[in-house]
Amino acid sequence: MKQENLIDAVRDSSGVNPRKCMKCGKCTATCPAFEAMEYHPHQFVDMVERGKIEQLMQSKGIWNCLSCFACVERCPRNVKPAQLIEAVRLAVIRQQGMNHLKPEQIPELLNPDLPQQAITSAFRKYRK
Amino acid sequence: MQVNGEFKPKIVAFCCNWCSYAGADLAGNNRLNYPAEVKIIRIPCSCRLNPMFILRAFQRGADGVILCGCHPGDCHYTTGNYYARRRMTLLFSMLDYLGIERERTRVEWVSAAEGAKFAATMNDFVQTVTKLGENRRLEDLRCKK
Amino acid sequence: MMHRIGVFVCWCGSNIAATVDVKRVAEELGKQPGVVFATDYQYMCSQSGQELIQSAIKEHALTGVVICSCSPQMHETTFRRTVSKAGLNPYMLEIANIREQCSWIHKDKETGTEKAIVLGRAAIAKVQLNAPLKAGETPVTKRALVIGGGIAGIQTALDIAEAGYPVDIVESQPTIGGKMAQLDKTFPTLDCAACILTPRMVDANQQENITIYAYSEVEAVTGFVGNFHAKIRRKARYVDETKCTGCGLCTEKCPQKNVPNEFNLGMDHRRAVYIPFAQAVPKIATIDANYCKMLQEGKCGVCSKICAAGAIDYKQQDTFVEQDYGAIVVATGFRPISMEKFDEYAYSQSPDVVTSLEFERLMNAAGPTSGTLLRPSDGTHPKTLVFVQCVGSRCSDDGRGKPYCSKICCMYTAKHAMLCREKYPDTDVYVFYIDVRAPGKNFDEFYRRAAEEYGVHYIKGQVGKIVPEDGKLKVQASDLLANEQLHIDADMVILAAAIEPNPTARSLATMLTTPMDTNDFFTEAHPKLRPVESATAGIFLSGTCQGPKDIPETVSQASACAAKVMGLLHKDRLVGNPCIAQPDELMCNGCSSCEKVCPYGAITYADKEFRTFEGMKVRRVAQVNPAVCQGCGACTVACPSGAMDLKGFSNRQIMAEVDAICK
Amino acid sequence: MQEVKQKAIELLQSGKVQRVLGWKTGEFFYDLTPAVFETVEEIKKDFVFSPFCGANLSKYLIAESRKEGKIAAFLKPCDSYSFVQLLKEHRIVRENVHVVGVQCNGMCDIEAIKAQGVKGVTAVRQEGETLVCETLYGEKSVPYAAALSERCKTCKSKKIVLFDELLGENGEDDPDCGRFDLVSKLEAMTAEERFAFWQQELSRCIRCNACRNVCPACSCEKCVFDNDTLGTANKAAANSFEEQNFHIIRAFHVAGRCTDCGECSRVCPQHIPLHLLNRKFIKDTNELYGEYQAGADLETRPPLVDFTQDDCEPSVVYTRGGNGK
Repeated sequence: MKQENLIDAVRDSSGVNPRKCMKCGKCTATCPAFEAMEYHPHQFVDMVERGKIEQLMQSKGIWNCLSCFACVERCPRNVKPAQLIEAVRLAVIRQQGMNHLKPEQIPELLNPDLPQQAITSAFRKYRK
Repeated sequence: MQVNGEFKPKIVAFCCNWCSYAGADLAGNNRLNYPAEVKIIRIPCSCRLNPMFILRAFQRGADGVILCGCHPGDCHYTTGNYYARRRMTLLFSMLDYLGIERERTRVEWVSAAEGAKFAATMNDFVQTVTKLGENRRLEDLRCKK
Repeated sequence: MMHRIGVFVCWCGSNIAATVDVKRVAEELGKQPGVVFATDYQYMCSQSGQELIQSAIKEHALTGVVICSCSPQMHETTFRRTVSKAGLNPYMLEIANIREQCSWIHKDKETGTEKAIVLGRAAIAKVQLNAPLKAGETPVTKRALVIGGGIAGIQTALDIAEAGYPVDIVESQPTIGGKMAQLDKTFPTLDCAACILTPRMVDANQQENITIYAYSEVEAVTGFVGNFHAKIRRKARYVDETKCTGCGLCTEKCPQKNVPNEFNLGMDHRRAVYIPFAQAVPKIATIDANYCKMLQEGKCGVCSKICAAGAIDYKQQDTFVEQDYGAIVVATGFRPISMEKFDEYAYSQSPDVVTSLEFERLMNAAGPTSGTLLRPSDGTHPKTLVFVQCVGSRCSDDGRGKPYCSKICCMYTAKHAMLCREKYPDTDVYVFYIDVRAPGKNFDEFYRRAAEEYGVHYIKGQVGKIVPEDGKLKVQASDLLANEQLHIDADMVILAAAIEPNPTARSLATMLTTPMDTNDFFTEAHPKLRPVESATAGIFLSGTCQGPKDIPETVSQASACAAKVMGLLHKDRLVGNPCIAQPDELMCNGCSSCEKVCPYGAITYADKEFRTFEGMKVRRVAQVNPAVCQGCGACTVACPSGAMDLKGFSNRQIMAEVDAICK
Repeated sequence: MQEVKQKAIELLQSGKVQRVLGWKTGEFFYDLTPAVFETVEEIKKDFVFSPFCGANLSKYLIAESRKEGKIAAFLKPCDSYSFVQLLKEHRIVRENVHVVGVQCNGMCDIEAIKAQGVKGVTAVRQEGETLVCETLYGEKSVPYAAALSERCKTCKSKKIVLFDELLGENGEDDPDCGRFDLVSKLEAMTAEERFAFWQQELSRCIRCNACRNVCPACSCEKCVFDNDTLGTANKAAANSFEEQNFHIIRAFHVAGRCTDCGECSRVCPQHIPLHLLNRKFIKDTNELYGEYQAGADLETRPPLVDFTQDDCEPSVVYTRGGNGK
């Protein structure tokens, strides 16, 4: 995906306007996964604003966000950093493209022991 | 009006006394050009503009009418332009509904400091109306005589 | 009647004459119906130009004058005076703007001349319909009402009173002084708040032009600029003000000891009968009816027994004062917002998390700890203090905080941190900030001193959360510049709570028909040019009721406000703008549309009797108060029947201009 | 139907009111006109309540409520909206009016019945879903729905907003009545098509002023179009913009006050769909400034004497909707 499309995709799917951020750092201060993330929530917001999405997508730290939503809860500007992180994760998954499940593959993979959720997320990976 | 075979529209510009009329003066102070087809009528506030005045202008042969007032929030009388905004929105929508060219009417907010904006707005408006040509749908034929 | 109109075309040197053929304009306009005289002259605004106009008025018996010249914004007043001196009504003049809106924007002389003729024609068409106008006059009551007795109200009242006008201060609390009385020191000079405030309070009390109605509220206001009428409720103190000497004996003997002391923000207790603080003005005891055993249960009466002056009166009732005023000053002030919604800062969980105003009291010699900084939870000396700025300020619209910057927090936090380090050098003081905003005189120097000389640790980053644990406050924050997370075990945390307008301001605004913004701050008449007047004539704004302010700014605004009030009270009569709305009662439906759009509350209704085909009938008709109407014309368009018209810009006049231009 | 007449008699007899405002037959049985009754005899003789009682009675109360004594008025749902709107504008003396709410099944239009091929009608009665017509050629039936007047086919509300007593049951408003469908259709046309449409319609106007005279909102003490001093008086129709000017201004003056009772179109002798102008304003204000129904209550501020700081700009007109350029 092209760079601009990527920025739009992240902004659209997260519904977040990173420009609302006043860089107070409360999200980072509040983050329980601080040590495990190379880019901290406030930096994350800043990087989305500057369009450094690819750099974020390569970051390992995005997978360490616990989605505890403490940053969303406490942000004074209603920016919702956790939703941005989720949007970047989604962008990574979608980019992997080829590893999506195809609908016709599903029946053979179905296994009574498979948790319901796994099937749902397998579908979620499938992109139109 | 046809001048030497060229169409020159008649434009009436209603300007509020506090912002836009002063903005027009500033355009003059800075010697910014805009067509002479624009004639300004001073009103105390954009909220003084009665839709009847606009229709009257069209009836009498105006080709375009523009209202300029203080920016919303800056009204000298605090709330006048908010009412003007609603009135003009509804009136323009009605004119459009009747099939009258919607580009013949316009509202612009011009502050006393925006001489350049005033001139640019007038240039643009005159150009738009010139393209539309003579107002035939709204004029009252009797007034032509 | 056809007017006899004179047209005067100005060259303005070459300013007009270069692109407008002034001779031709005068000649063409001279042919217009009603025009009996037309001429041109080099400078109409000059002495000789004005004399030319005046002599023409007399010679040709002119009843209307059109001057084609520069913008009316330049010389309308000048020329009104000119024609007026020649015996013409000043409103029988119209100006055609052929300089700013003609000669200066067109290069081609033919074009300029043609346009100037059209503009002149429009002015002639308008002046044909002009009528002599006379501004209405109303007398001014030379007395001001100041609502709110904080530093803003006191300063405004003192300035007005010293200029010789009587002023009444209405204060809802038992004493004047407001929030400043609760402060310890003031930035950036670190002088003690009480030392500078209390003399002003005493001055206000002793100034013979000032009447203080403490423990009182404004109940109703009617009228308009120069002629307000207010009803003031004087709440029952159960103490006779004329007898109480303020000895304070009752406040020591009252057996009801467990009343939360609001002056110390509930951090200690007072009695049911109390004087808020030692320097209270007026120094009169007040019985708190919610806690007094005598008033609640009918038994006790201790205070009454020991009061040598016999001032206690359990049967006292609220009384009312009614008074006329020429001007009203709003000085209702602010309060810190509630911290209850900020759970992450543990304000409700730990007494050691305090707001800055509470911290002021904890540092104050007259406060609950007599000025020794002690942890509220266990009375120990705190070693590590964390200040959190911007709590509830600059928040987006999530209902927890306020969208604006509270303006004073950066500086008082620097002050607190500095005082703390000075008094207790063994403390570690951290200030967590987003930006430090210090744009006042000596402000940045002050803040830098806190960091450089007093070793206050300034850390960029908002605190994330605070957890009380084992007698400590675990502060989790991040240092955004160092890009590291911090965990501090603090003994006390001080929250710089956002400030909001006094909650009574909204109902007051409604009472005064004065506009407010969405945050309930009063809106000034113009953000730059009229900062201390409200949009409602005769209502003035002093202090933080208009927006967050520190003390120096509040005091300067208070004095500015006083100057505006004095300017108003100095006049014996108010001359209004004659270009105001006027209803035609015969056409008025009484439908209230005009009243709804009037920003000044200038329109009222009266039932009047009219002769009809079916005999006399009573109808509701609109009335415009000429002293209040500012002439915007909103009502004229709201009126469906066209009964409401605007003098000087009447429907017919504007339509005549339209016709002349479109001809 | 008898119930209404009975109530009128009862109110007069009990002395509760001195006059009754209702309907009486005009030249034809379907040609009912508003009338004030002062005696029981008059009521017995002339009072009618039938599927042709379309006339909105509220406007007459402006004058009637100012007279001595109390008057009873029978108000249908439509009329009740107009009544409340007039109360809101302080035009009616409330104490002098006893409002009897009467439910309405929709009013019929003789032209609609004729269009069903039924001629020579002398009387009608409703029987459930059918309208039984007595004609010169014997009884004929048409579906009631087919006999309805145009405005009643898209009835906005069966709710009687205000009443002192109620005959029958009160109803609800119907937000899905589809009354704006035609407006939307016009909006979707090109400007040229719209102009042609309105030119066709409005050029038929003969400036008889019937629309103005029947309109409860057009009840000014003096109309701007009758006002010589204002310079707006202009009655003679020419082949020009004059009719449009009149109708635009009229619609603008009632914007935010028009309850959409549809009387203007009902009385127009030239069958100009005038209500489409008013509905355009209602549709616009609903879409741009939030739902507003004039006459639904006494408190809400009408959209034209109200504002919010972030109202849309007038330029919204240039970009809005799918209407072709």
